[in-house]
Amino acid sequence: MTIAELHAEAPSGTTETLTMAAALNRALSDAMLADPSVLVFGEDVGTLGGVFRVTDGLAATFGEKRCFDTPLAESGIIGTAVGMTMGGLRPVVEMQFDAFAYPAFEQIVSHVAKLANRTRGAVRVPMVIRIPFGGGIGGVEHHCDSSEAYYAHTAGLTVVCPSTPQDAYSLLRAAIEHPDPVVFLEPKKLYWSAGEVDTTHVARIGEAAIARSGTDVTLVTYGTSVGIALDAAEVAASEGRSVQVLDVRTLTPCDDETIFAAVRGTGRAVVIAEAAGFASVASELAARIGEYCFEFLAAPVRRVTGFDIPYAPPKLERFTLPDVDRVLDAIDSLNWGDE
Amino acid sequence: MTIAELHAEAPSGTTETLTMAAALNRALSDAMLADPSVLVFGEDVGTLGGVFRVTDGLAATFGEKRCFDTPLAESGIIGTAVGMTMGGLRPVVEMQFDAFAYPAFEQIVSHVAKLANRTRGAVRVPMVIRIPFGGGIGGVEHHCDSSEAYYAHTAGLTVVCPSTPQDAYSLLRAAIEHPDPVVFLEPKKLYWSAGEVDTTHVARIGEAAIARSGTDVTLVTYGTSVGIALDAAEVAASEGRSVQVLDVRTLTPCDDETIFAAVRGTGRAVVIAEAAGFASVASELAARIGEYCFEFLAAPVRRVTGFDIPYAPPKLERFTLPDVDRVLDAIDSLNWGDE
Amino acid sequence: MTAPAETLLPRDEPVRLIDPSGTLRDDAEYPTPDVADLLAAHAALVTGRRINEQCFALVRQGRLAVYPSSHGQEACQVAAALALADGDWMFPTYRDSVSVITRGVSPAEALVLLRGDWHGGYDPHEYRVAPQATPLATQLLHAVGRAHAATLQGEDMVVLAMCGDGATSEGDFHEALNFAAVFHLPVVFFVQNNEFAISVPLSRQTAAPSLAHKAIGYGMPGERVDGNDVAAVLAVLRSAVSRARDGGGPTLVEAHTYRMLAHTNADDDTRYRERSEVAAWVERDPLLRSRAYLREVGALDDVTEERFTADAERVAAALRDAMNAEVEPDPEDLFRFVYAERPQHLQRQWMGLQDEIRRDTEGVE
Amino acid sequence: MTAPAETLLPRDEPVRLIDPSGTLRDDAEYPTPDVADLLAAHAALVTGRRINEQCFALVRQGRLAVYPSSHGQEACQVAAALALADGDWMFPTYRDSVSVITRGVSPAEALVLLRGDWHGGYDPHEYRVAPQATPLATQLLHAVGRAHAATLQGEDMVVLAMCGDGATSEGDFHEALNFAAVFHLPVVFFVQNNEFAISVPLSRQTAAPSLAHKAIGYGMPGERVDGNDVAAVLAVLRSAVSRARDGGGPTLVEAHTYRMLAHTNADDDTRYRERSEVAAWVERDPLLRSRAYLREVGALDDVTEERFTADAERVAAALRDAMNAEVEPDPEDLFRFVYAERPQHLQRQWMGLQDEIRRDTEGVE
Ligand SMILES: Cc1ncc(C[n+]2csc(CCOP(=O)(O)OP(=O)(O)O)c2C)c(N)n1
Ligand SMILES: Cc1ncc(C[n+]2csc(CCOP(=O)(O)OP(=O)(O)O)c2C)c(N)n1
Ligand SMILES: [Mg+2]
Ligand SMILES: [Mg+2]
Repeated sequence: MTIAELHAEAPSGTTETLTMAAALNRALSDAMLADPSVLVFGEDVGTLGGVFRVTDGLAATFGEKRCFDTPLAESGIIGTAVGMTMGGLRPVVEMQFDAFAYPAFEQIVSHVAKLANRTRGAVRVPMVIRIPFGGGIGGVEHHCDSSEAYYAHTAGLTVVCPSTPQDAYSLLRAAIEHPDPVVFLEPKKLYWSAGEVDTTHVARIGEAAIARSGTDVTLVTYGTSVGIALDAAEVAASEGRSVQVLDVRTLTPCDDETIFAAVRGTGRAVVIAEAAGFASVASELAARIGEYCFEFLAAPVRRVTGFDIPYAPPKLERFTLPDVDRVLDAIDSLNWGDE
Repeated sequence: MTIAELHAEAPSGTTETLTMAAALNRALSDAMLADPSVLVFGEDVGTLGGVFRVTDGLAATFGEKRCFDTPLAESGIIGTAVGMTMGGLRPVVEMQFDAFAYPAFEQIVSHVAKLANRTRGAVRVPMVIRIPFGGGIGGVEHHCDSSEAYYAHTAGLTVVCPSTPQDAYSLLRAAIEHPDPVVFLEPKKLYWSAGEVDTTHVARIGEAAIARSGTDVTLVTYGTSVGIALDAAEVAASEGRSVQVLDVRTLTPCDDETIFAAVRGTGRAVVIAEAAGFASVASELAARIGEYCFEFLAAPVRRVTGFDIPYAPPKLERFTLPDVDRVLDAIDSLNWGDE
Repeated sequence: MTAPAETLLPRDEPVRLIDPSGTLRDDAEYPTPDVADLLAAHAALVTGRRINEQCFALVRQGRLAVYPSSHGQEACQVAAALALADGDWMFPTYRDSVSVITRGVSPAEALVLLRGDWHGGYDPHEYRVAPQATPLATQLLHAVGRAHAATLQGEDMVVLAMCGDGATSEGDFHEALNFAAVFHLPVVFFVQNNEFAISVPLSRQTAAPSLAHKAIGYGMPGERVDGNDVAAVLAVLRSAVSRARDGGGPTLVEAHTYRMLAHTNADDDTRYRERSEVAAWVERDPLLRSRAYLREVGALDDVTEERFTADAERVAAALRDAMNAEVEPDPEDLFRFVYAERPQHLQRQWMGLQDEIRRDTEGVE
Repeated sequence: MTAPAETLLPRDEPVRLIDPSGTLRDDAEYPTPDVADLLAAHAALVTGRRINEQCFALVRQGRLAVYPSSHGQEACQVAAALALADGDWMFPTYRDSVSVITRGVSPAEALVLLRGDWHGGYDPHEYRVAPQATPLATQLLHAVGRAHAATLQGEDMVVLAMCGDGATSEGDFHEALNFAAVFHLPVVFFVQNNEFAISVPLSRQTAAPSLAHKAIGYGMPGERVDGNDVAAVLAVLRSAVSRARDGGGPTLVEAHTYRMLAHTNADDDTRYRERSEVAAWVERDPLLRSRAYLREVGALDDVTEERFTADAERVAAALRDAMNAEVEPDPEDLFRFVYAERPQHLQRQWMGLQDEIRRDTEGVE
């Protein structure tokens, strides 16, 4: 049953409070129920249920053939997943942490992203690469990279990043049904954040969302930073500034229409992301907005991003993560004139 | 002998006409002469002298211990080079083609880039990773990727790209003497381009160059696209437009001062690069210019980049590569008003 | 932790059934393929050689962008295709065009990549032949994944995963063999050890007694075979394929052969190897050996030879025609297959390009 | 292609010198280390165990961010350090803190990473100990490169490259062993097979007769050793180290041991293994065995034992003090070491941060 069918059948509006990790787990399990070609594998995703428990119970429910552990080799996981798609399966694989996906980079960039194009569409690669990513959890080195730029730059990949349990559920379902490979970035810090989830809700990949309306300035962001943007908007509101928050959700292909319409409406933009800023998704968003909304801009597009340094050790990470103050500073700098 | 010392001693101004490949070869050989800790290894760089002959003659001249072939394994090449730097050596390694560096991504991103930072500077990694990159040579898949964004986004790496034989020589010498790891991108298409080379000329990493002066618009670019920018500038001049061409040369850390001064001077900018545009170095340059030169800009910063597609097959590559017409179109679009 | 170690080790000498003079040497473990099979194999060898020669010529004429020839390796090329059943899969490399064609892909489709029209020219699902892989060893993992899918879904299928000696040094080689062994998958890994990786000799790839000695480290059997003896290669591959089909898991087969030409037309092998070394392999030519044997047992007469040659000529002629035909690739293809559905930004880029093309053709500035 | 294959294979059973009851069993190939050495090793075991216990406690108290304990693997930890000469290098993993400390790094420096103050706390050159590696198997290549540099420069040096059983599945493991063998480098690869990679058992990492059987595929000798027998581990490592030092090239040593605790404090091993399985290993504890032997030969009396315990207590106390000390890391460090010279843009970012910090501390909005 596709989610569209589910949607048609199920009584909508029945929601439940779930953490993001639980929502993802539910999405996996619903997808596996709906489609026998979906399978889950990776490191520790079987009996253990994943180091973040996102695959908890899947092996027990669906058996060893549908959810299993592999030898410890990321290139092997991604490379064999590619071969499985050639056999009609839809693998959903987990890279244990962001930085541990790098050994699979060759497979992701040269095969996952390009195989459909190479074969003129004869071989599609409907797989999902789940990557717990980003910091803010006190993790030691290699456990907190924001690696989205590497994937977003790679043509052929679709890169998705939810910021709410609802989106986590709906976007993961959509990613699994997607005909193309999806890099699904899960903000680790949000795994334990809870929210209402309607499992009949259908999300479309490629659609940004207005997380808060506002008229003076648009905060363009995704993942963990959405919450920061919303908090900043709240503070700004108390100071009389109406701040719009746009959750990009699909980093690439990105929803230019929604983004440009939003920024043209407010005339000011701040792009917020946790990753190092240089040659990043934030750069792209800023450059695109700068190019396509130029005549509407009352101020330069500002970026609030991670510093251009290797991710900080636990004791120092609070200095690097974008926070409300930094966002407010950026907003303040946007040529407000004498108001 | 360092190049600074060479410079002090040698009669300067003695130039020679060399292709870029020959200039790189000379730089390697001069560096190996000057510093016994410099060594060269990779795939086919020994007896064969490299598939582009950049290492031609080094094994014969310096012996098997200074220039040799390794087993065919890119992660192995980069990873062992890291270990060699811990033993006081300065490896200059070759990745045979751009896309064949991806298997080494983990080593480059998690170790080459981060080891110095990890050890509070106790272990520096003075290695050079030479990567023949980019297209325009009729190469089949995987032989024409413009992969600079992956490296430029990675804090800790220094990414350099020459556009002339002189810069190829001087920047490679500087890269080899550099205390930090340098990803040295060699535009394959320019290997056979010839130019004057003064081997006493010292270049500094981190300095952009004004390749042509002009007052109406700045073309910000690097590598193969510099030539296209210069050609476009020539055509534009004949149409009465004074076009400045800025060769970034060091992609990261980038020379903000020179770039911003140039664009502030002309008030208009076009960023040109062959790589796919999304979340690329061109995005960064455009975003930076947009942010720091906003008040000076008479028009949006335009980008002329590769399409967001896997690199084209030989028979179609002419459609994807930035060319003079595309640059002129971009210039024409820059709100020239009624002049 | 079950198989007795010894049974996983290859023999000290490569399996050989027909010696260079064409004489048969029976082998207790590997039955010689019957004459009809060897006759069919010989026909394929003749065609394979002709394809190699034709492609070499086409590169000189500028009709192919590049050609990595399997000249001298045709016994491996042909046996790889003939060892498989229709429902099996083959995962070849850039050098395995003759295998791909022997498996049934038309030369015109097979050579699209090397001609430069597109990154691949045939539908992998139609022929059960993966795209010819360029990034070394990466396709071995795809092969293992395909076999895993087959096992999970109960498909009767064996997967042949091909690579060169150089590729065995890559990490993906290791991960592929390990996954295959751990999941006990129906994969035959077929390494054509032609002694060179571009200019780098085998001694720089390994210090092991043989490449087949790597098998035991994964818990699968390894075997060595004389790669210029089509009967032996066929026998050893068939044995491995049938073990895989019967649930016996993966095997690593190393064929000892030699790359007679430079790596590709772009390479100059006089820079790194002696002519005498190459010359020594001429007499070990796989076609000579197969022919001598079939002649000796009376299975090959002049008429049949002429027919094989004529068949090969026809293939070559069709190949020539296909490569000489002017194909004008469509620039919109650049945007058609990147995603299943074309996203906004690619459509915008295509419209821009279309505009440029229109202006160019109209001569408008 | 020289070494006779058989000599490269490990034994069928791991080398063991002292059996679980503390009885010595002489081995023709591996001489038992003398009693003085084993006494020193036992002291290190006692301290090592104490460090593991102390760190476990410190995690609970929130003083360490995470601790991957080598509890139960101390024989391997200690022998790894004791097998090396001062001029040698060690390349450890995140689990090898006890090795690092046994080698001479102070606990306070060694634990900076796991405390979360910085990514590493000691100067690798000072101790000839590489940073403890997190990305699996990647450090093996660094180790090989360091050994290659030593060979090229004529340094008298052996490099010990450490990893776990899970890490042997990574491509970098393969590339490292292969480079070491091809260049005949003085490296000893030391795999602590503790039967688990987080939750994944050894059977999911390999189908080989043993991990040491991988050695022959690279052309190096492989050996298996009882990882809970400090005498055996020391003897086998010493033999490999001295072969490496004498120009005999690399060796792969697999120690059979067991991870007694969860992967780290963040892990819950009741989800994937039976308590009875863990319990069965208690009696194979490396400390019990070493103690029984030394007691039996009369080398260890109550007084010495008390001294060892007291020494261990002192190390633990120093460790506690260091971890309890309030260190306020300096945010400017974030920008200090990324490049040798701080670039403009990092200086700009630091100035921005400084400004924020100033405003925060001044309470100014
Ligand atoms: C990952 C990767 N690295 C480097 C290359 C460049 N390259 C192409 S073929 C080749 C040699 C391969 O040798 P081998 O595996 O023995 O196959 P053969 O060409 O002899 O058939 C190299 C280095 C590549 N294609 N892929
Ligand atoms: C490249 C990489 N992938 C995944 C991880 C996550 N991870 C950390 S430890 C571990 C298990 C390692 O097992 P093993 O090599 O047996 O060592 P042990 O922890 O048992 O000492 C995993 C999967 C990692 N650190 N690096
Ligand atoms: Mg070869
Ligand atoms: Mg383990």
